[in-house]
This record gives sequence, C-alpha cells and structure tokens, in this order.
Amino acid sequence: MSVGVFILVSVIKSLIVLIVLLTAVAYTVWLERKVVGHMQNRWGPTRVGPFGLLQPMADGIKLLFKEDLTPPHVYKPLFIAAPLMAVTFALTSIAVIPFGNSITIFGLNVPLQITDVNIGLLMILGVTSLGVYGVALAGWSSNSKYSLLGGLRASAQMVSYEIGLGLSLVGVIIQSGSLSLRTIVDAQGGHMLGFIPRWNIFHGQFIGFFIYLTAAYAETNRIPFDLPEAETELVAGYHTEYSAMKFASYFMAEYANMITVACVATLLFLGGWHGPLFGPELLRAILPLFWFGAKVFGFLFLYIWVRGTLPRFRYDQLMAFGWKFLLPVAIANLVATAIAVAW
Amino acid sequence: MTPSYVPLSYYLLLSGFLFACGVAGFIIKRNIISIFMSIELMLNGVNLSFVAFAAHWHTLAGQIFVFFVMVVAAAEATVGLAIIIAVYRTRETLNVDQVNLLKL
Amino acid sequence: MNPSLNLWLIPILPLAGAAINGFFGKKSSRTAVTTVALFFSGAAFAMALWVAIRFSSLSLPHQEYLAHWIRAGSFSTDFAFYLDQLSLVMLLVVTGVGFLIHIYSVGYMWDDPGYYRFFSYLNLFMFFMLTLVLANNYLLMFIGWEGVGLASYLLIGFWFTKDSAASAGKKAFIVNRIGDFGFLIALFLLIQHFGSLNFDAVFQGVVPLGPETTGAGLLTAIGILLMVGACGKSAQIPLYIWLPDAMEGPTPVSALIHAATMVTAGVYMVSRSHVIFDRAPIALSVVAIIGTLTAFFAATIGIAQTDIKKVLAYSTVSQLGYMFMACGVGAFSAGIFHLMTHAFFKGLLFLGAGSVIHAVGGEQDMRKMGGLRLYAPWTFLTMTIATLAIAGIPPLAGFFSKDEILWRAYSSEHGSWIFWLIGVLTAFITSFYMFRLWFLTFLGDYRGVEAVETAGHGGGGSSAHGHGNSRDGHGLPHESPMVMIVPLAILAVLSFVGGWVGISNRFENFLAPVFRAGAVAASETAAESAGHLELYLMLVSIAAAFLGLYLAYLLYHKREDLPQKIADLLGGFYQTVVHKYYIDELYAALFVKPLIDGSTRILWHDVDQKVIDAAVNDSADGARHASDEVRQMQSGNIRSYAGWIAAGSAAVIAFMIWMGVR
Amino acid sequence: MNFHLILFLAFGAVCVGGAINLLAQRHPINSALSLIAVMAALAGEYLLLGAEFVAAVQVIVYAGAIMVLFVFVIMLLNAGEEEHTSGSRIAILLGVPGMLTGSVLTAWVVLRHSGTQSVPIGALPGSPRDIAQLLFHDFLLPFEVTSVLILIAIMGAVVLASKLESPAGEGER
Repeated sequence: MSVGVFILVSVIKSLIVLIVLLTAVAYTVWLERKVVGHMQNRWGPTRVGPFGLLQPMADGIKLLFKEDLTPPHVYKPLFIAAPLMAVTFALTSIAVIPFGNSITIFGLNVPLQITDVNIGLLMILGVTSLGVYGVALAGWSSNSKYSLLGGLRASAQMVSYEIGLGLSLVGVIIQSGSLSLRTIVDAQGGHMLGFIPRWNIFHGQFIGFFIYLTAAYAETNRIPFDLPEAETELVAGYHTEYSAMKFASYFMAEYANMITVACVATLLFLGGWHGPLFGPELLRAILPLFWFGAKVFGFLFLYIWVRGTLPRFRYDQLMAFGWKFLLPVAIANLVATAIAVAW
Repeated sequence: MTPSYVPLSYYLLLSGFLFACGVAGFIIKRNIISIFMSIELMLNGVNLSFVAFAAHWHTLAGQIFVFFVMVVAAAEATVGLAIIIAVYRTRETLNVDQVNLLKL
Repeated sequence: MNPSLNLWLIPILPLAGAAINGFFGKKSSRTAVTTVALFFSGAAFAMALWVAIRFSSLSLPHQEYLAHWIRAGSFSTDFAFYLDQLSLVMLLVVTGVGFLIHIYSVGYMWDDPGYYRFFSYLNLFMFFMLTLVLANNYLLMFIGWEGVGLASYLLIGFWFTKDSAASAGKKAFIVNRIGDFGFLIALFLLIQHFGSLNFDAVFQGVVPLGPETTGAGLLTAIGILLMVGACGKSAQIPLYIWLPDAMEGPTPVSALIHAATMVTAGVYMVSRSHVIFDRAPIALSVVAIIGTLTAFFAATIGIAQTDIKKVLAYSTVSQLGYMFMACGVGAFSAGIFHLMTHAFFKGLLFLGAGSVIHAVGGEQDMRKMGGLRLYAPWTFLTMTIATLAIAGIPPLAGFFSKDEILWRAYSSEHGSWIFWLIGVLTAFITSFYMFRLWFLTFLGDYRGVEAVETAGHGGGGSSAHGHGNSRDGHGLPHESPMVMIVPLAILAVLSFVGGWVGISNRFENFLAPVFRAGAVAASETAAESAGHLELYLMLVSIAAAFLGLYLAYLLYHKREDLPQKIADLLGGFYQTVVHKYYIDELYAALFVKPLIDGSTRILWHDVDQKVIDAAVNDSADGARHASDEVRQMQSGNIRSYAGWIAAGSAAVIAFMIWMGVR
Repeated sequence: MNFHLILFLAFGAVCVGGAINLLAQRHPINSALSLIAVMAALAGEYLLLGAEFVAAVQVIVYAGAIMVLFVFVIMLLNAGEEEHTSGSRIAILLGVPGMLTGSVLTAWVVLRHSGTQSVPIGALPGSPRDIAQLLFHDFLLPFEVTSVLILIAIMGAVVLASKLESPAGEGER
C-alpha cells in the first residue's frame, strides 16, 4: 500500500466514521427523548416526521441559526475555545476504536478502524482525561458563579472517577495481555462450556464491568452523576452562559462521549463484534458490524434507562462513593485478577 | 519506510530551551502557581533529554527514569498545590513577594 | 584444653538481675524484686560452687575467651576470663558472702521505698566485682575496678536526699580517682613496655627481668603505682579517709562492699601482680610499710570512736593494713587467707551491727546501747563469735590468718621484727576496741530509752533514718527477723571454722601454684627451721588478744568510770584521737581548700570567665553581627532564592564550559 | 528535510511557542494552557522517539492529571492576573537576558560537542511489555519507593489542605 493510498483510505474512513458518529449522536438524543418520554408516560417528539424521526434535524437547524450570544463579562478566548476542546476530544477518541475485522474492498485489505495503535486503550484514556478541560475551562471562563461551581465539580469529579475507570480497565488488560483494542477483542472470541460467550464480562471481569459502568457514568457527567450541570442547583452548571452552536457543541460532546464509552465497554467487556455468524457470505461479512452496533445500542439504552430511573446524588456522596467505595473495590478487583492470572 | 533521522542535538537544544524557559519563569513569575508551572516546564525539558538519550543509547532505562520523574512531579504537584491552598487560606494572596515569612 | 565452663555466666547473671530490677523494679512488687535479686545472685553463687566442684579436674590456669574488645595496632584486648586458685577463692568469697548479704538485705531494707533500686545496685556491684575477679587482663580488671567504684558510690549515696550521704558518696568517688590515676599510669607503663595487658603476656615479659635489688626501676615504678591504686580502693594511708564516711550507706552495703569484698580488691590486685612485686623489693617494702602503718594507725582511731559502724570501719582499714603487710613481706597467700577470714567475720560484724542498729531503732551511738544480749540473743551470740574471731582468739578464723601474717612478717626475707612488733601491738589494740564495742553494746544495762526520749540531737544516730523502723516504733530493742538471723548464723559458723583450712599450711599450699609460678626462687629454709620460734610468737599474739580483752573488760564493764578519767588525763591527745588525728581537716587545709580557692579565683574568675566565656561570647557576638549583615540575603522571597540558585548554577556551568574550552 | 524532521520541527515549534507564551502570559490560566500545549507537543516528540508508552503516560499523567490539578486550583482560588511589584521589573530585567544567555550557551555547548550524531527513529522498541519488564524487575525497589512517596504525598496533601479545627485557636481567621 503506497503512502498515497494509505492517506486516501484513512481520509475516507475518517469521513465515514465522523458522519456515522454525528448521526448516531443526533439519534441518541432522539432515542433518549423518546424512551424517557415513554417511561414517564409521555410520547416524546412526534410532530417532526414519522415518530418525530426528523426532530434531530430540526434541532440542529434551530441551534445553527440561533444568535450566538457572548455575555460581556466572560474571558473571551477561553469562552470560545472551551466548547471546541470539548468536541475535539470527544470526537478524537473514536479514532482508535475498531468496529470489526478487516474487510477487503477493491483488492485492498482495510481494517475497520481509523488507525490501529498498539496502545489504543491508553490513547483513549489519555484523550478522555483531556476532556475535562472543556468543561472546567467553560466553567471558569464564563465568570459566573454557577458555571464556576459546575466547572469545579466537573474537574474534581472527573479526575476522581478517572482513577476507578482506569483501574477497572487494567483488569482487562492483565487478562488479555495487550493494550491494543483489536487484540483485546480477539482474545474474547469463542465460548466457554460450549455456549457461554468468552466475553470478559462473563470471564472474570464481572465486577470490573460494573466499576467501569459506574465510573463511566460519572466521567460523562450523566445521571446519577450529573452534578456539574445539576439544573436544580446550578441552573445548567458549566454551560449556563452558553447558547446556540456553542451549547450544541457541549451537547454533541456529551453524547459523543457516551458513544465512545459504550464502544469501549463493548470492546473490553462485551466481546466487541463477536457474535453468532450464519447465512451467506455477505451476511457473514456484515453480521460482526451488526453485533457491534447492537451491543453499543444496548449500552446506550442502559444509559437512558438509568437516567429515567435514578435520582441525583449529593456532591459529598458522589466523592465519598468514588474514593471510599469504588476505588477500593477496583483495587481489590485488580489484585484478584492479577492473582488469578498469575496462577 | 526508510529510517529517517533527527540529530540528537536538536532534541537537546529543545530540551535546554524548555529548561531555560522554566528557570526564567521561576524568576520572573510572581504568581505561586505560575512559578510551580515553571518547575513543571523544567522537569519536562529534562524528561525530553532523557527520552532522547534513551533512544540514542538504545536503552530503555532513560524512559524508566522519565516515569520516576513523572511520579515525583505528581507527588510534588499534590503537596505543592495543597501548600498553595493553605497559604492562600491564611494570606489571601498568591503573590510570592508577599509570602516571605517562611511560614503559613 | 579444658571444657568450657561458661564462666561469663557468673558475672552476667547478676547483671541481668540488676537490669531487670533496675528497669522494671519500680512497678514490681517487693516479692518480685526479692525473687529476681536473690535468684540471680544465688545463681551466680551456684555457678561458682559448680566451678569449684569441677575445679580439681581442670588444668590451670583455665582461660575462657568471650569476644574481641579492642584492636588497635599491635595492641589487643579481649573479653576473656581467667580462673586459677586465687580467682576461685575470690569468686567463692564474693558470691557466697554476697548471696548471704542479699538475703540479709531483704529483711533489713524491706521498708525502704528504694527497695528495688537497692537490689539493682547490689546486683550491679556483684557483676562488676566478679568481672574484676575473673578478668584475664588488667583492662577488664580495671573495668570491674571502676564499676565497683560506681556501685559503691551509688550505694553510699543510696539515701541521696541526705546531705551527708551524698557528700560521702562523692568523697569516696573522688578519693578513689586519685588511686585510679596511679593504677591507670601503671597500666600505661605496662602497655608501653610489654605491649599487652593480658596477665599471661605481662608476666611472661616480667619473668626474664631480674629483681631490681640495686635500685628503683621500671618494675618498682609499676609496683608503686599499682599500690597507689590499691591504696585508693582498699583505703590505705594516705587515701583511707573515704571509708569511714562510706558508712553513710545502708549497713548491708557496708558489710558487702566496704568490708568483705570491694575494699579487698586492692589486696587481690597486688596479689595478682605478685610477679611484678616479687622483682621490685622497694615497691614491696612500700606496700609493707603502708600496710603496717595503716593497721596501727587506724586501730588507734578505732579506740575512741563511739559510732558502732565507725569503729568497724576503722577496724576494716586496720585489717586491710594487715593484708597489705602480708603482701608486703611477700606472704601473698597469708594476705589472701586473711582476706577470706576477714570477709567472714567482718561481714558478720557489720551485719550484726546492722542487726543491732535495727534492734535499737536506728541508733548508732554505742553509748546509748547496752544490755542487748537480753533483747537480741542471736545477734549477741553471732557477734560474740565474730568479735572473738577478729580479736584473734583461737581457734576461731581470725587467729589463724592473723597469726600467719605475723609469723610471716617476722620470718620472711622481706620481713622484719618491727613489722611483727607493730602487728602484735595492733592485734592488742584491735582486741581492746572490739571488746569495748562488745561490752558497750551487749553487756550492762540498756541505756537507750532516755536517749530515745530526747532524740533529735544525736548527730550520727539518724543515719539509718531512711530505712526507719516504723513498724515497731521506738520502743524497747528487739530481735531481728529470721531472714536476717540466718545469714548471721551461717557467717558465724564460717567465722568459727573458716580458719581451719589454714592448719598445717593447707590453704597456702592450695594457693602455692599461683604464687610460686614466676616467683623469684625463695629461700624457704628459714621458715622451716624455726618451728619453736613460731610457737612463741603465736603465744605472744594470743596473749596480746587476751590482754586487750581484759583491758576492755576492766574499763568498760568493771570500772565504767575509768574511761572518762583516762580521757581527761590524756586531754589533748584523746581529743586528737577522737577527731581521727585531724586528718580530714589536714587534707582539707592542704589539698581541698587550695584546690577550691585556685579553681574559684584563677580557673573560674580568670580563665573561665575572662578567657573561655569571653572567647565564646565574643565569637557569638561576632557571628551575630556578621549574620545580621548576611541575613539581608535571606529575604524569604522565593524568587530571590531562585535568582541566587540560577546565578550559582550559571557560574558553575560557565566554569565547566571554560574548562572544556581549555 | 525528511518527514520526521518536519514533524519534529512542528512539535518543537509548539513547544517553543508554548514555553514563551507561558512566560509572556500574565494570567495563570493562560500559562497553564500553554504548559498543556507544551506537554502535548512533547508527547508528540516522544512518539517520534519511539517512546509511545511514555507519550501516552505523558498525556494521561501530566496533561490529564497534574495540569487538571493546576487548573482546578487556579479556579478554586480564583487566581487573577499578576500585579507588578518592585521586584518584578528587576526580575524581568535579569531573568529574560539570563534565559537567553542560558539558551545560547546551552545551544553552543550542545552543538559544539554533539557533532552530527542522530537519533534513529523506531530503533528502540519502547513497548509496554519491555518497559514493564524493566520497571518491575530491574527497577523494582525504586518503583516501590516511589509508591511510598506517593502515599506520603497523598497524606501530606490531605493534611495540608484540610481545614484544621485549629486547636490552638489560630489558622482559621
């Protein structure tokens, strides 16, 4: 493969992933509104298009054309830079996520992944850890006490739960012995006892999965850990002063992060694209992609489900839970995994 | 791909420049936090030379050293920022020129 | 090669006891303290007995090496122990008498608040004394030597809240330092000339040297210096003055340390060094003269003392003089023999005196006693035996050893009839003052009650105040408890029969391997040929003893008004004797006062204040002023510090670059 | 001019710019962001040097944790712009020329002594496995010691930053 073709393939892959991702973001929002609506005995969006399917489009157009207000007392450079950072970091981490095995198109063997880095997991962690800047700087540069409080909460919360998140991933890393996401997924192929899939969630990392789940909710500032934007206390937290497309950036970043987290969960714990394969050649090629999408969808649905179910924590409860419960359990899980693997 | 080369001296130049900037920042800056960041800049400059030399001498020990530097930097940042908070609580200033009593 | 006897256990056991009681005694019950103290001292005694039983099967001298101590160049010293006949005798005396006195102390000290402290010190003393006795080199011996001095200091000042006790302790310590000074110089000379302090090595170095008959030489110097050390420890002229004051300590201490064991360390040391003394006739003469003079001199002071313990103290000094007399005429085994018997009867006398003091409720003035035979029959009986023993009445222990010394003083090649004459005279005086003590204390009527009524002015009378007698109040005298009587009885038996080992020279023959080894070929012929003369001289000394007894009977029982008349008749001389020949005052005027004045005026006011203090203060001032200037650099401003650091490192880098350029 | 050199120069430019910006900015949050930029660019340099694990850790630890702490503290204390003081002018007068001199000296020495030696890219596999091998075998003791250091730092930070109940009646004002 020459450099030119390499670049071309990469650009095409990036574009496809970007478009799919943004669409997914938009329809995750729709899904959430719909599901929560039904849970609360409402209909959710129904007017725009069939089942309100065109609602995301309408929202996007509205946000694009709204007036972009910049309050006079904000620290402008950062006020503008913060949402950009949030979106950038949210979209970047998708780059190392593999969606399936490589496929062959036009004689080219193309892996279904923008780039295969052998420390992909670390890269995701790194980029996620940078995501906190968007929130924190937004809170600070808005020069408003609600925003500042939201920003402070966000940075403290995300730094705290990043530890639990990272430690829950280490268990998986120990089991598969690699930092490459592709290798990790490959290690989860096959079955145990003939019928149980050899996914990490069934294979030793059950507790690790739930640690990851909890920490991921906190990392993405979702209910029940959405303290940085707790409406009842902080108006809208760190993005109180934002409007129009800047506000939309945070919205997009949040849902993109959710999708990334769901992808990572699928890859690390739920066996990635592994699933029953059957049917003709074409179906066999497409089914892995389908399984992957289905798992991510299930995870996202869990997100929404939890949002419709659980109340919000108090902030001290949140921190105490993170440091005094989640972290010890994560360490215990890690030690147990290490001992089991060493055996 | 053909192996391509960057002279070691370039890395060292960059490293030295970052270190010098850190030293200058330490002297020039008046805000304790900025001074702290200047220290981090110095550490980063040194780290770069470690990694460059590790690549140059084909030994991973240099990279290991970078980890230790990072750990120490993290510990230092933790304690240092805690001290800054404590100082701010009693002095209500972050200007080093006004924090010269050698106590909280 | 002998099997190991684990000799090190013997000193270590009491040390363990001392440590346990010292560290944990304060919180423990008296029973626990008693158990620990008695167990460890008893264990040491048992070990010593075991060693004695194994003794005949050993090839002597038996040495045991424990550990390296000092390695400096060619000089080396070890922790090592040395066992021969001489150290065995000392070992048995120290552990045996020590153990008995431990038992006795249980009764005597029971009510004292410092009970645990007392036993800790006492065990500590045992440790050091055993180290001294068992050492195989002079340096380890010196450690024991200093250690017993420490223990002695601690125990003399045991009731340290009392001024006189504290100063008596200091006096003992300081006077001993003078002696130790001589001892140390002797050790330095030994190192310089023989390159070692091991007994074997030193003696091997000495043996080839001939006797220094023509004049004083190295060995004479060493001998005299060793004698100076012995004078300090064993209370000989001119350093005896601390021992009477040492009676401030509890009576068991006086018995153990200041009568039976520690003060005899000097005799032991001189005997141990007999190889050196044999070749230094002048040093030997010095020892004999000092011993003789001390014996006589201290005995005369003993006549006029009224404090029962003081009498015994001067008696001890006097008897130690006998021992040195023996050593000085080359009769080391006679000296050791007397050392042993003396340990029995003088230990008994002190313990008996303690029992008496206990009986009369802390009183020490003999004029306020009397008639105690009725109140304290056991004490009376045992004290009678001890008095007879020390007076030299046959067949008790003192007779044999004293007679041996007197005979040797007369007949030995180093001896002379003058030593013998003074010795007999001293024996007479000894007999006199001991029976004086006996008559005053036990016969006649009790004179204590009215004295008790007016208690408070009797100066020496309250020295046992710390232990007190609160149980019984100040009523009539009473017998001591059994725990005190039993040791008295055992010692009484020993005092009675202890001398019999000397019959037909058995004791001397036992020790002979030690003292014959490396000795100058002695002419035994003179001694052997004079059997009749020995008998006559013996009769003379027995006569002297009985004469003393009769005189005491006359003066203090028959005609009790006579002593006062004689005292009036003698007037000034009597006063001089009562005041111990004003020796303390003489020393005070000659040495202490000039020393204090010199220290105060010159060393304190001139040297210390004007030179040393001034130097220190001025340099401090200078430093302060300089610092005041330099301090300006220390602004507390971080950035200025950073600037200095940067400037400094820039200078260093510039220098390195400059060096690199060159 | 090869591909790696171009990348090196690009990242280096970010580094230099960030460092200078750190000095020039008067508001600590700008300095902090400049520093983050420097660190991210340095991670790129590490990647160029084949030390990809170090690069990842640099991003996670430095940019993702340490600098977040800095930003957090700046936000918490609401640190404003630096004000000029009497000393600051002197410091600038001394510091900037000093920095320039230092840089020039370093450059001179480095260029004079290092000659034309180059760093081959990718010659040193800095894979996590190799690094773990070194870290947990050859450097195990230092590793454990640093863990103790971290523990002490945590406790120290908690003690320092916690509001004391002020037993002596001072501290809380």
